[in-house]
Amino acid sequence: MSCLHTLSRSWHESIWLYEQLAFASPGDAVLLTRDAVLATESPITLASFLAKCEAQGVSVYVLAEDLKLRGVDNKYQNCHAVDYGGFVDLVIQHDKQIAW
Amino acid sequence: MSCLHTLSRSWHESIWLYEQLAFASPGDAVLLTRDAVLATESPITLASFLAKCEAQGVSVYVLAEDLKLRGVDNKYQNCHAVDYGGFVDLVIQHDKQIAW
Amino acid sequence: MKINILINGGLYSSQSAYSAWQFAHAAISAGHEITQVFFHQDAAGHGNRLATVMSDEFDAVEMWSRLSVKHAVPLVLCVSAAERRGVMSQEQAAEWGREGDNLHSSFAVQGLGALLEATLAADRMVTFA
Amino acid sequence: MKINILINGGLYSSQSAYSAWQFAHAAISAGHEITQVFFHQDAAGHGNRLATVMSDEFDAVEMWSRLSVKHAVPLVLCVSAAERRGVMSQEQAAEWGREGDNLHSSFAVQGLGALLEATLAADRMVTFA
Amino acid sequence: MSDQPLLYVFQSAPYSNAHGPEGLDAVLIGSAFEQSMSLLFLHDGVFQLRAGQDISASDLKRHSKTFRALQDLGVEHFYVHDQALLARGLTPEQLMVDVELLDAAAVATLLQQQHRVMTF
Amino acid sequence: MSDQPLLYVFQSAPYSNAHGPEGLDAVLIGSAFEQSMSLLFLHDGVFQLRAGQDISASDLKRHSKTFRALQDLGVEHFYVHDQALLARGLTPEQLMVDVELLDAAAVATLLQQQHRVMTF
Repeated sequence: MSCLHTLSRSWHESIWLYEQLAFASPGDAVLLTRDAVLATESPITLASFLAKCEAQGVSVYVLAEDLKLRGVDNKYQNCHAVDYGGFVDLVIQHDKQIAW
Repeated sequence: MSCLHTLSRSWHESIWLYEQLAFASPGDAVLLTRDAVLATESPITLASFLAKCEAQGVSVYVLAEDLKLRGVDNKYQNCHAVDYGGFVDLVIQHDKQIAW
Repeated sequence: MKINILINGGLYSSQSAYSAWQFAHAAISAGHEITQVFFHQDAAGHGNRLATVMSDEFDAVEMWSRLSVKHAVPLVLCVSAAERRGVMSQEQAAEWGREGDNLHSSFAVQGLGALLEATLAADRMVTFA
Repeated sequence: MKINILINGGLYSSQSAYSAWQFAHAAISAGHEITQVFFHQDAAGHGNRLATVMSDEFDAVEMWSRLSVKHAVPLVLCVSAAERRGVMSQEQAAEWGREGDNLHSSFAVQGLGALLEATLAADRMVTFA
Repeated sequence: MSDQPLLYVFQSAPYSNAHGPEGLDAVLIGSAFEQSMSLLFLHDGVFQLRAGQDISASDLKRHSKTFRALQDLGVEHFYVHDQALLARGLTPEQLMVDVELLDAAAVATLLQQQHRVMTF
Repeated sequence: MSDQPLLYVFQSAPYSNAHGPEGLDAVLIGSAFEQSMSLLFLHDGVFQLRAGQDISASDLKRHSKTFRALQDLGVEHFYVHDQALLARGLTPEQLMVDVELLDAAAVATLLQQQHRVMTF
């Protein structure tokens, strides 16, 4: 029963995004959308989160349209940009989605 | 030109409330309202913030009605509870208010 | 003192207007004058006379209206914020070719200039974000 | 696959419904079926036919309506969320004794049970909070 | 219909917004369907269950007390993230219902077991 | 009328909410009054000024580009909190207007000098 976790809050403002990973299981995926994409501009903010995700077997994606809209450069190779078609695929590939 | 800073976000969720004190000047006041009052239940969360406020000459208040509504006990003696009449007085006593 | 109030939080989904309403009562009790309450952003929804809550819930639209009538407090919706969110007088609806209208009679619709005028004329401004 | 969508974010003030709208188009393009779009909480404002934006802005109400008509996607407002925020059909307004109505004809008004039924019947549910 | 367990997650505090009462609306409707339903409280959502909420002096009617009635309506579990409670200086005795404390790993397992998860 | 300086503070990022465009509405109206006006960008508000925002592929029209026009409309200063920029991995060169960087103490002083401060 794998799960797609969509995050939409800003990592720069919300303390609890970092806690959220503890609620994910191996095989789950995380998709960054809206303000959650802003953090990919900083080479530091997401580094430890992404390393932990990799160690836990959780893949991380970022919505390309939301990056483009905000003019943000994604500096992380292990945070894969997907378009809305990719978002749809992620929804299909996992049994359920949770919008945090 | 003293200033009343009203805070309404939760200290448990918003990283930047702690930064906000750096924008206050001696003689300013801080009023905790809405979700910002929740932190007064924890004897730890606000301790260093309140100590720094005292050192900087910034007084801190909490809106009693918002405590009561949420069933929250204010555990800090140096965080003074005021009712809406006290809120009005704080607005009058300072040249301007900023709603963060 | 003369105080003007700015509210940004939405109808039903935010506590901000409820806090503002309590603040306004306390200020009036203390002998101050509320020269204007301006509803910007999501708060513009407060001028919608169709808004209907259960009888034991806080009826924000009605309670603001009573405060306004009793204490002669002008209630002003930001015109663009209101139109974007579908709160319109008969005149506005006619102008935009929309069918129907829903503006509560206790509320006026004005531009943001009205907020700035009130702000510059008052002794204090209080924002409920 | 059959997908139902839940939206919570408000008209104009949140990106959530815009994201949902883009998602719905992408899902339909990929051959999936959107069995229902449910507008809960502040999202209920999307059924307000009086909402009016500048001609170069995204007209959310109109764009949802077009999606619904073109692809036979049912758009459902939560009845309590809509009434609290002043979005009402003629029948609802009459029932509550309110003057006027503003429900867009592309939207239906139903209880939260309709959301649950759609959720249990679909293969996937996607929430835009 | 096979059992499709539903989980309702409350993650924000009461009063400042309407996630609490409108989430409760959804839970109440859920009780009419024959699915197993559980509630999970994370982050500031634990304050939804804080005992002693006093609306008597206010003009608000909010639904927090409804939580106590939910056990009769088929809600099987009230789960609370233990760290969320601890970080906020709260103990289970200060909550208005009996809850089951879960650590983060148990929350992760719980999420895996659900058919659908609705967040408020 | 004596000069009553006004400060408009942008503290949240663009697109997710309407604080940006509706704050800009307020700034534009302010230019009709003869007060000195300045803008201050704190926290995620610095992203309002990020160059390269590309709405071409979207159906959105948002007002970020309006910031560039404001200097002609009597907005005297674009202040940016230096730490906010740094913490987000941004440099002043990545912003669409020339800005004045302020440290926290300078922000505190700036706030003191204002007649009114509007936050968005």
